[in-house]
Amino acid sequence: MRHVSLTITANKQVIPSIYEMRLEGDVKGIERPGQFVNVAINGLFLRRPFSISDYDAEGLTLLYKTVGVGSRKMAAMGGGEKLDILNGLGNGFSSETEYSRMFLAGGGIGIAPLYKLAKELKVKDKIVSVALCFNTANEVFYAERFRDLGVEVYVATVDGSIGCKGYVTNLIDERGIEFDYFYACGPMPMIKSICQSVDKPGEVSLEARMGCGFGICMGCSIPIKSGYARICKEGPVFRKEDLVW
Amino acid sequence: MRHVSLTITANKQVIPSIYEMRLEGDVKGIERPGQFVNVAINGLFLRRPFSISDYDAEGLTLLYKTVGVGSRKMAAMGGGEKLDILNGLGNGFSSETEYSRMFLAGGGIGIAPLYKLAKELKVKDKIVSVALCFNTANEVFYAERFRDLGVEVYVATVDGSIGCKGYVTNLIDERGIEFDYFYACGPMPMIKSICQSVDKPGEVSLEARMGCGFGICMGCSIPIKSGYARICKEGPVFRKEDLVW
Amino acid sequence: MVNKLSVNLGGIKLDNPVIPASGTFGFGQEMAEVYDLDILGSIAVKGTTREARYGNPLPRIAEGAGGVLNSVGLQNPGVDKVITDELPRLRRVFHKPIVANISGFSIEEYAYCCEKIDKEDQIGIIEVNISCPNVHHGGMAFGTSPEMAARVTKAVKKVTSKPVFIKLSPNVTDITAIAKACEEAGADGLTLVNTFLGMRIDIERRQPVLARKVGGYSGRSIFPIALRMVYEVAQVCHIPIMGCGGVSKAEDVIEMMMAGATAVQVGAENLRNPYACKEIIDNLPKVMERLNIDTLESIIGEIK
Amino acid sequence: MVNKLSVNLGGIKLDNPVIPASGTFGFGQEMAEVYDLDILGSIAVKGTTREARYGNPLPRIAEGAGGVLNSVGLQNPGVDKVITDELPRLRRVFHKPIVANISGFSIEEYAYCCEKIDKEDQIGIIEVNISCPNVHHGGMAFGTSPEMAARVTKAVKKVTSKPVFIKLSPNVTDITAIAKACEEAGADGLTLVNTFLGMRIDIERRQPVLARKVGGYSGRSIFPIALRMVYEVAQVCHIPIMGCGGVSKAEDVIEMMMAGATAVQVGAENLRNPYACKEIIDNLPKVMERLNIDTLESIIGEIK
Ligand SMILES: Cc1cc2nc3c(=O)[nH]c(=O)nc-3n(C[C@H](O)[C@H](O)[C@H](O)COP(=O)(O)OP(=O)(O)OC[C@H]3O[C@@H](n4cnc5c(N)ncnc54)[C@H](O)[C@@H]3O)c2cc1C
Ligand SMILES: Cc1cc2nc3c(=O)[nH]c(=O)nc-3n(C[C@H](O)[C@H](O)[C@H](O)COP(=O)(O)OP(=O)(O)OC[C@H]3O[C@@H](n4cnc5c(N)ncnc54)[C@H](O)[C@@H]3O)c2cc1C
Ligand SMILES: Cc1cc2nc3c(=O)[nH]c(=O)nc-3n(C[C@H](O)[C@H](O)[C@H](O)COP(=O)(O)O)c2cc1C
Ligand SMILES: Cc1cc2nc3c(=O)[nH]c(=O)nc-3n(C[C@H](O)[C@H](O)[C@H](O)COP(=O)(O)O)c2cc1C
Ligand code: FES
Ligand code: FES
Repeated sequence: MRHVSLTITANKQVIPSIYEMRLEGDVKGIERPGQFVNVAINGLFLRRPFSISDYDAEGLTLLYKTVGVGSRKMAAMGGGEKLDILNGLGNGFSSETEYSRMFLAGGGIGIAPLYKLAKELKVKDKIVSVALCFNTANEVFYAERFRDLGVEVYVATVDGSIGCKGYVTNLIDERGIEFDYFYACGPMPMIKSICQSVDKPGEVSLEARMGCGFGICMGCSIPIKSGYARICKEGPVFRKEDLVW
Repeated sequence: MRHVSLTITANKQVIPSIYEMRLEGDVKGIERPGQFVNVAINGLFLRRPFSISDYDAEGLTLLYKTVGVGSRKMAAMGGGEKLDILNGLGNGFSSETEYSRMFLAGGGIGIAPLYKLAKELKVKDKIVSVALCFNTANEVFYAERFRDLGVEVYVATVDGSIGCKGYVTNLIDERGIEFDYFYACGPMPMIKSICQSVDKPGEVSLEARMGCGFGICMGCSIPIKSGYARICKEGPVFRKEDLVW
Repeated sequence: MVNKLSVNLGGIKLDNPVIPASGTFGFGQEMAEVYDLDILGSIAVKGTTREARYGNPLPRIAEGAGGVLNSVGLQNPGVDKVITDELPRLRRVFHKPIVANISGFSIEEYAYCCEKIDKEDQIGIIEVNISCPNVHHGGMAFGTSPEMAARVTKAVKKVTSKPVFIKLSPNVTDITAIAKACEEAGADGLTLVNTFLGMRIDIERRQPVLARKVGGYSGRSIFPIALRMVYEVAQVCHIPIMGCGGVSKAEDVIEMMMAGATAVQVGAENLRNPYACKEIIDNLPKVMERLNIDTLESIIGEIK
Repeated sequence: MVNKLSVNLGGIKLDNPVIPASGTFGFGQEMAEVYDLDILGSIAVKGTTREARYGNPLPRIAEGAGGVLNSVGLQNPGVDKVITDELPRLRRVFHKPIVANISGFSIEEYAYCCEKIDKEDQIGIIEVNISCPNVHHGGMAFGTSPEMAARVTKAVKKVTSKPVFIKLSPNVTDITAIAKACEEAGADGLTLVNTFLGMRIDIERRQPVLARKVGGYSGRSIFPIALRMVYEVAQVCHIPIMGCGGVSKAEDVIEMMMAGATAVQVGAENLRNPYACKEIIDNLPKVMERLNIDTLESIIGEIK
């Protein structure tokens, strides 16, 4: 964990209620895709956790949805403003795997941490396919961004208004997507169904209301097979085999 | 009372710990010198009351001392920032008097509301003398500003390091200041001594920790001869005869 | 067109559930210059006692991180003057039934004031404050014991036919016990809650900020505790509740109502933002639409 | 050179009065990566029970205007694991006596844990938490009755020779009665206070934010209430007090000490600002200089 003050260099709407914020400054200490930051927002007692959707030597990107008071305040911030951030939190995805065909599934804003992961997997010459799952056509975002990475992109919507109709599991069946290992991030029902219905190994990123985000409050702890784990510290990424349902 | 958002056009140190802030915007509704504003400060629950030290059609001036968290935050504000203000609070000084020789006594930051009052009295062709009272020489401020108004200015310091040594009452005696009517604002002991030792009529501006500043909470109420009075509403200016000690 | 904001508070129909809390709105005169008071559901006027009271010495205001401490101590002109002077003046600027807030130092005093107030048709609800932390003998003492609370309730109910709401103190181990005692003693409703006993010290002057040392703390800071008390009491009592404590925005009103409040009082927020009640009322329809709430009546106590 | 920050807490000499509060600092491991823990006066480690506990279901964190609500429910590995695993690890990064925080569901359990803990020389003070609002049966129930509080105190005192501080709940009508009962039962000190029972409702999902519905509310918001309790108790008890509740800056430490605290715990603030305790300790000398305070010992309880 590093406590830093980063400068907002861009903060733009991707589609209504989804924003992309670029932050620059000292971003040393990010180790893996799938880690997150905890953002202090003026006037709010608790920080707000957001996945790092992308990062390089100069800065990082957050991809966030306006769902409440904090995210709406962030959306209203302008370039040049500074954000007080705890950086490099959580374990992140393990991209050092022996597998070669990787399947990434993101539900809604759960897409965020998969973007840098996809980049990283491409660098490692993996075969990457990505499923982006939404409720309906006008919620779709980032499909082009993923395609630009040179990965196979599938879209699914619950109402079928674009792409495959249904959930990620329907998508896998329908398109006959083949893979050796999966990564998923999104709403709990999606995480659960992919873990339970896919017989391949994989890992998923979980969420919880957090108190601290760095392991001291036990606010985000869940039972796992080997005992208990803090989503903010031992997680947010867990291997499918370790989770209990 | 008017609720307005005013823009800070200047905010400069006068001497260490005394600042002058010019605010511009809709300042209609100020009726008299001696009225005050109640300023909302980010992060603080209660507003902070400050006398209007000067005003014209375009804006108003606050003269304030950094004594705590709110005033320190104000001192750190920059030009262009906006302040949420309740304007035109309190009764203010009555400059419509039949008297001609007016004596204004300010103790420390209590000088603030007297500046516009002196201006106003000059417009009304009164003979104005002003006593500015401090603890010591390096606390003195605004003496030149008053002199520029063409009024007689006296300075007193408790330690005698500049001007007359002692309190306002010593100054009156020593310099043989003659007047028909007085106005005073400053620390309670000063107010009390001037009211009790001067046999001329006059009026004084009082302070209290305020809840609302516009009369609804009874937080600032004091007993006066005729019953009770709210410093924020019936005051802050009271006629000497109305006060009980 | 139906009014989606209206609620029925113990038989009194309110256009909306928003009521400025006693002691934070005077007797309405100052606020009548700020906005049209008739937009309000009702007004809870300043606490009234038998005799005129000045209250406690200054300073009687201090500040906390998200609230104000007050030790005003029930300054008011006494019940007679309230009836002869304040109510007629208020009638000119507010044309709906009001909430009279009655305090006392003995059971007889509560009954005395309520009996007098009972005759005033302007008054829709009598709110009996057994929870003022700012007076010795009486005040909060009545609100911290179920027996005393019940005795005050009974005494008051005997002398008035108006709906009686007992206003409870949060400074108790178990507010449900006191609430139940009031309900059993015949209370028509409850106001939850009054202020929390708090203190601040001026570390520069090395003395308490408040001349009386301690005072009542209220404002945004206390919202989660007040909400919990409304919820707890709503689980065990069947009389309507006016939720009070830290309400500062339309969302808070909805949260209080979901927890079990039929109406919601706004106190300290009026001090920092004179437009607080108006802004809340203006925003309620928008927030309801966003949340798919058709009528406010429908959400009262929906959290079980 | 004399250390102007040092205080004597029930016989334990602390380099400064700043102690992270139980449950907001884990067992120190995570924070050891953030700053050198040896700058702290002491550390109150996470509440420990006889058996390992997971605690309550998620969500168990919610937010208020100036504080956090938690319903963690005493997650801990159990007293044996604490002794075999956590204490040795903590010893590597913190080299001063610590405050062990003990919880229980019966008087026997408190005594059992304290007896075990008593053998650990690393532990300077045993803090007995009779005020956890997040567990059924026990927890806060012991802290809301003077009799029960006294019984726990006596049982614990019997099995340990270490200074015992009883940690009290603020959710009571009269904290002085409980404090006095503990003092009479032999407590060496008191920690004031634990969290306030609070609640939040997610108005979008129309359900309580916390799975357990209610939780303990703490943080800046509660400071004036906690301060009042420290002050009240300091007027009637003669044992040292650790003040706790809403402390977020050096000035708050001084205010708590003037009110009667000998040491001061920092809880929720650590969650939002991992450097909170360090910043407070760094700032204390500056604030003392500004206020002409020579030694912190000299201001303890100076407000009468
Ligand atoms: C490890 C982690 C990574 C995350 N990554 C992202 C991301 O990349 N992009 C993104 O948009 N969001 C992400 N989230 C969720 C994000 O933290 C919440 O949306 C945010 O905290 C809401 O703050 P708010 O003030 O806008 O909402 P609030 O006003 O606090 O609440 C609004 C609504 O959001 C929900 N909510 C609040 N806090 C959380 C939370 N911690 N987790 C889940 N739901 C919550 C509540 O149920 C509530 O109904 C992540 C959460 C975690 C734990
Ligand atoms: C009608 C009126 C007019 C005023 N005019 C001016 C003015 O023109 N210029 C100016 O500098 N100050 C003026 N004051 C005082 C000013 O309101 C306080 O200095 C200010 O509120 C302090 O805020 P703070 O947050 O900086 O201090 P805080 O951190 O709140 O307190 C710091 C110290 O200031 C003192 N203090 C706090 N509030 C008040 C208060 N309301 N009145 C008096 N002392 C207080 C406290 O005793 C405390 O020790 C006026 C006060 C009133 C009531
Ligand atoms: C300045 C002030 C004066 C108050 N006077 C009274 C009163 O006279 N009678 C009463 O029942 N409550 C009184 N209260 C309590 C409020 O009515 C309300 O119960 C309390 O402030 C909690 O609400 P809030 O958090 O919205 O302020 C007063 C509160 C304040 C801040
Ligand atoms: C997340 C969290 C967990 C806590 N766990 C414990 C605990 O295990 N034992 C205990 O005695 N107090 C516990 N507390 C209470 C704190 O130690 C402290 O008494 C309380 O939070 C008030 O201080 P604060 O306002 O500084 O947070 C916990 C508080 C929080 C916020
Ligand atoms: S959020 Fe505090 S331990 Fe995970
Ligand atoms: S400050 Fe509220 S009445 Fe004067």
